[in-house]
Amino acid sequence: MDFLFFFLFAFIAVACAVSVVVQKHPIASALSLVGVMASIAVLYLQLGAEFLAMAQIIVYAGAVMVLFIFVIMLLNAGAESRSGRSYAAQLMGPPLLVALMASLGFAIMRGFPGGGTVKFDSFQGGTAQNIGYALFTDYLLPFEVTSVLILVAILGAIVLARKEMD
Amino acid sequence: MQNLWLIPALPFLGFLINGILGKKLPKMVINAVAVGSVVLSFLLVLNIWSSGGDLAANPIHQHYFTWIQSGEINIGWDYAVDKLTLIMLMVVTGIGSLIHVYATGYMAHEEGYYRFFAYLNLFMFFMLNLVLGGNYLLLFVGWEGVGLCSYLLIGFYFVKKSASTAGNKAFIVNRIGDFGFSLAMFLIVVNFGTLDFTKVFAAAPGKSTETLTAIALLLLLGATGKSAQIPLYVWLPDAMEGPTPVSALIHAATMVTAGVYMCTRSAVIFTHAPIAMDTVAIVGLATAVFAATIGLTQYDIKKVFAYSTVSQLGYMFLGVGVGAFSAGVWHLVTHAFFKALLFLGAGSVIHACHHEQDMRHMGGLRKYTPVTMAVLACASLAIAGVPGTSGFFSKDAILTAAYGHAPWMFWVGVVTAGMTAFYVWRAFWMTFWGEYRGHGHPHESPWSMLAPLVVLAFLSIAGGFLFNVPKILEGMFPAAEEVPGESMLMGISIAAGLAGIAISYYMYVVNPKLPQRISDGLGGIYRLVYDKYRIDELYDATVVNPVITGSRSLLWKVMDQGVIDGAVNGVGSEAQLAGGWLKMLQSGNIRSYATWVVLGAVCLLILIGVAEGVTR
Amino acid sequence: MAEAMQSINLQAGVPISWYLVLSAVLFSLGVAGFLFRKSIITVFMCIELMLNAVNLSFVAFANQHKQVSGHIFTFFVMVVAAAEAAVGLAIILTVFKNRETLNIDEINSLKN
Amino acid sequence: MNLLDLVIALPALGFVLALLMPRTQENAIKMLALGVSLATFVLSLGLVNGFQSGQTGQQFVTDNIWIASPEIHWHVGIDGLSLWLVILSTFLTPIAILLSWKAIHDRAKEFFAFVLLLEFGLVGVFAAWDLFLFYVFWEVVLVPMYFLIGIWGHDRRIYAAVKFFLYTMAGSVLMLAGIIFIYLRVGTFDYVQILAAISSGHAMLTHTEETLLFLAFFLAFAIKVPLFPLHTWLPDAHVEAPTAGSVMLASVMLKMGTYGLVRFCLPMFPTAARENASWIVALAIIGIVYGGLVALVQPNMKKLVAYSSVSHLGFVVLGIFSFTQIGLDGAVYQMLNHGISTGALFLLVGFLYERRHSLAIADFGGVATVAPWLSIMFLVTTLASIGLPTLNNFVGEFMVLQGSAQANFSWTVFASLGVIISACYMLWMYQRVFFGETNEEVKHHVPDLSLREWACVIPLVVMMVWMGMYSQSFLPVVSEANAKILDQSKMNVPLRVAAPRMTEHAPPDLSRPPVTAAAAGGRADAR
Repeated sequence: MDFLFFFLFAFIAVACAVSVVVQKHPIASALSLVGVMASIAVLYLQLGAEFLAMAQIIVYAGAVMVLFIFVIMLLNAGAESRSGRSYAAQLMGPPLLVALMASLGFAIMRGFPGGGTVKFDSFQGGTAQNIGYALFTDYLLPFEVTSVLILVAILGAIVLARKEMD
Repeated sequence: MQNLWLIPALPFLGFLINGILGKKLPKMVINAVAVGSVVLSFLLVLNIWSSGGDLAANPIHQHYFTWIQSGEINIGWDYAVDKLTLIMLMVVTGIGSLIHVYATGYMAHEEGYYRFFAYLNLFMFFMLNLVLGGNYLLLFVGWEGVGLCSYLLIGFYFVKKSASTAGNKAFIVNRIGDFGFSLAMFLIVVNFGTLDFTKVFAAAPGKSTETLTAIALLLLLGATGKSAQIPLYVWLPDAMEGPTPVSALIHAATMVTAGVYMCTRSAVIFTHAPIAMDTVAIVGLATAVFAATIGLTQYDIKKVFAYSTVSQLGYMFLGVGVGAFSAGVWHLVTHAFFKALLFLGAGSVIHACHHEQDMRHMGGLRKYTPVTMAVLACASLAIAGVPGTSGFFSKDAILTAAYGHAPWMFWVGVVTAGMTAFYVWRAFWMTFWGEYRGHGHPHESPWSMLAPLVVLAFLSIAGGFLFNVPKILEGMFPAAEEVPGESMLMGISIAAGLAGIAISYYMYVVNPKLPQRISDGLGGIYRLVYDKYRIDELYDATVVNPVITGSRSLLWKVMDQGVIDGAVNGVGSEAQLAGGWLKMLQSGNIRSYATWVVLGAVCLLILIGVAEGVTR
Repeated sequence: MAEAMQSINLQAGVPISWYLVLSAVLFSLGVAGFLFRKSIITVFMCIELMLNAVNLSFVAFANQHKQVSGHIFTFFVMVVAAAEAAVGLAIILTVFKNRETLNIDEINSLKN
Repeated sequence: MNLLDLVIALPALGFVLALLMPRTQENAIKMLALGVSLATFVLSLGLVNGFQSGQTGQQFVTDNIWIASPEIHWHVGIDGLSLWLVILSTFLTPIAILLSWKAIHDRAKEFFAFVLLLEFGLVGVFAAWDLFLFYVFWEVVLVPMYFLIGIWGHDRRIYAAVKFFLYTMAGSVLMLAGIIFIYLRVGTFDYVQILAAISSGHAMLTHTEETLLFLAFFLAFAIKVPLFPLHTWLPDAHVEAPTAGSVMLASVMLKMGTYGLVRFCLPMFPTAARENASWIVALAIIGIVYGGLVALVQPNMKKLVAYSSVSHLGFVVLGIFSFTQIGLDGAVYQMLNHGISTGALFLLVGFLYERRHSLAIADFGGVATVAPWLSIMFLVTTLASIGLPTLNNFVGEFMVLQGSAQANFSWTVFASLGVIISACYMLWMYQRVFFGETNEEVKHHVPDLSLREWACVIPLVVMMVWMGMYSQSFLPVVSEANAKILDQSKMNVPLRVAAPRMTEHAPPDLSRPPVTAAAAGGRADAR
């Protein structure tokens, strides 16, 4: 059952990711990305991260992606033009990608030969309660700093996107 | 007398007041401040003179604060007064007061009146520091300080290029002398561990002759700078660019005698260094003759007196060099009287002739300026060494001592005395006898100028009796050797002086065509002497120009910009070449950059993998 | 690899390394998008994809070690990603306003 | 958080505040910068007040861990050596700000912020007692100066700024390598502990290591000083820099180099310092004479003053490597003197530039007629610079030369030539600029000093007279600190004869038999 689940959503995720990369139109890429995120959210559930799964759906698939789509529509971005080029990326990109994947895979296989296994419900530490407890005890300072970060980000976004810079 | 510091402080206060506020003050106030401060100092000195009877046994020494202190070396701001200092103080403040009074008249119509008196007061401050200082460094303070004031006052008419150049020359030539002086001080500290006069002189007899000779010779280098001796005399004639009271005060009576004072002060060191003593005597004698010959030919009245000053300073050094320190100081005092008078009188003459300094455009002034003529006659008699005048006593004392040391020095001195009498009286005849050859109407000077002249004239005649310096200084220096046949020597020197006067009378009054014929007859030699032996040109050609062109073309252009910068820029261009290749990578394209990042990441991963593989 | 496959007990659950492999694949796809796409928005989305891939590995590790720290990391990454998205999109807007283009190859003022 | 921390922090705070202010509020920014720098100065006077003379070691110490691994401390403190240099920095910053009041028009906000950042770095450099912290401050100083030259400079500013940056970086990278090496060997960046380790023999530096480390540090400092063949960045940087930049560069930044020599090179590497003293002194003396001669022929006032700095700082290096108490005292005093008088020279040259928009000597002439007070102030400064007694430089030069005379009299003979040359170039320049006929340009464009300019000049002139007349206000604490440094630098070296003989012209005895024995002993113990 776990296998089925994993393969199904892993497949969806990879397929959507491929789609993100190959689609010519940004809006299609964006929608594909939503698919990736949703399937990752399911995998989170399987890994026992229920809070994160919900956050993933709400924050990523919801807020962030909506923002993307807004911008795409606002700028009326069409299919990308073919002008411009990067010799470095075109020549070295494909072999590098293969090498990257190979070395990552090698590292994973080498580093986790046996590894543990994941079963649904095998870990229940990812509830909202647990996360909340950790956030407000051990990770209180980073958490608070995060609020500053977000504030700065908001201000930065406002300043940058203002109509006239004076 | 408890407050020695007041003596220099008063002129300094005058300097501050006139210097800062002078522009807005009325002339009366400026005069009162400038003259008043110096006269007050003079009164303070008189007070010491009259009250401090036993200075020989108990010199006054006052310590105010520590100036420099490091390790075991401690240099205080100390003032000390002994007999020698007292004489110098009298000369400086006394003649200083007279010249201040004179200057109020002479400078009355000049621009920058307040500036002039501020500088003059500053000079008094430094000069008093020089003579009051209780250690070499404080003496050096005054020494450099008077050099500064001399620079400022020579360049008083700074719009004139020649004036400011003369000021620079004076300062820089003095600096060369100071180079020697400061090296001497360093040697003194290295060997004695202190600069205090009392301690140094107490310890000096125990030191090796080589050490003391080195110190003495370096001190002498300093003295040749300040007192305009060979080889550093060149600045003094040029210094006549300054206003005449300055020439009188600084470049005749006080500052230039500082070298003599310093050598006398260091008598203990010099007496233990025979070679240095001989050098002093020879330098002095050579300067005396050399300058006197130039003086024979000059037409600028101030230049004549300037070379005369150089020559007379040479006499003083001769006195010091042959061991007759008190005679040297005596001549210093009397020379201060008659040379100040000569300059001030010359100033009066120049004033009368509407700022004409060339004697060929004077003449016949005895009708217009009788008082000036009378006082100048007194001074000229004194400098010629006519019996009874002040110059006679001191010059005779020096020449007698020189005979005791080495007879040839005496004979050279006598010849110089003759020349001195000749050129001073030549100037006198050319100025006051004959017909007036200048422009405009000459007029007598105001009484503010004449009164000091009269006082000085009195001193020039009677100064030898009033200030019997050898008697005052008795016991301070080793007694001069007894010289046999003293009266005969005296007769010879008197004869030389009188002969000089007589010849000049014959050449410039009786037979005025003669000088021209003589100079024509001498031809090239005359030109050479008239051009002051072209020493300035020699220095320019051998020192000044090589240094400047060498610095410019060799050091700056070749060394600095060529070699050093070239080497650095060479490294730079190599780097640029390498940078040119690397620059290709900086395409500005984000995707290219990202590719490089991925390349780096992959390399890292592989490296880590290899490392893992190695460790396993 | 084959040995590893054989040793998997289907009842024991999915091996943790599979999640990691999935994460690696997604990450590489993100890199590929970054390298080959020209639209700045798509490139930006690929960055998000990479972040998600990394998040997945965090959560997988958290499961393996039975610790909540991995979740916290992911949480922070999300926060940062959200902030970054906001600022990044604002920058894209500004760039578009100034340059009238979304093609990153034409936005190369880093040079000169 | 003691007073010293406050003195360091205040300029940094001012820097941040200035950056936060809107750029339109130019006057408010200037007032802020001036206020902050004045407040810093007043606070730093508290350091003088609270400084206990007679205690060895540093005072006003704060020692907190700044970075945990590797362990780097916020370790600051001052002793007699750094006290006056800190004061010099805080004293000159308000003046630098005040003199730029009108001269800086564009990007005023950044300018004044950078000046405050510069002050922060300078005070930090002189106060740091942790090698790494020292290095950080050392580099912090570089940044604002680079921008001051590069943004607000004259025509060739980019060239000058890059040259300045590259020269100083080249040296400081070597120093960083040296610092890291010491860290690896001793295990700490804390200077007090390093000194203790070295003096007790635990550091186990071999002779070659010590020499190489000494050279690494020395090169960094010598470039900053700048010592003779490494000086060519200085004239360019000065000529192109804005007035405030020149003032800070000449007055304080160059002192970082000489300070480093005294603080680090002497106590940490005593043997190497003494062994290499002879050629360093030779370079210093060449610098004295060479700088003077090149200054003599400069057609540009700022360049002239810059080369005169090369000459003056040669004296400082000479004093340091004379290894005598008076020489070292004089060197430190000369650092302060040079800061005051050369700072004033650059300031006054800057005033002339603001009026006439030229630095060429030939464009001036007769300034004394139209601007008498400016000329008088310039004259006083000139005289101070050429070492007239009763003004500050004389005391320093006298002590340095005295110290070198005790070490080796022939050094003094050659170095004293510099004193003559200095009179030549300064007075010649003064004559050409201020004396003579007033030309038309000068007549119309050169007014006398304004009130603001008076406020800049007067403190400097007062200091010149004060330091020249009453050095006892400053010297005793310096002497104490130097005595300690000399003591540290004597380690492993046979004590020289206390009373030097005048006749010997040979270089000081530098043979060092005890060194190897002590080092070997230390090594044996450690194993």
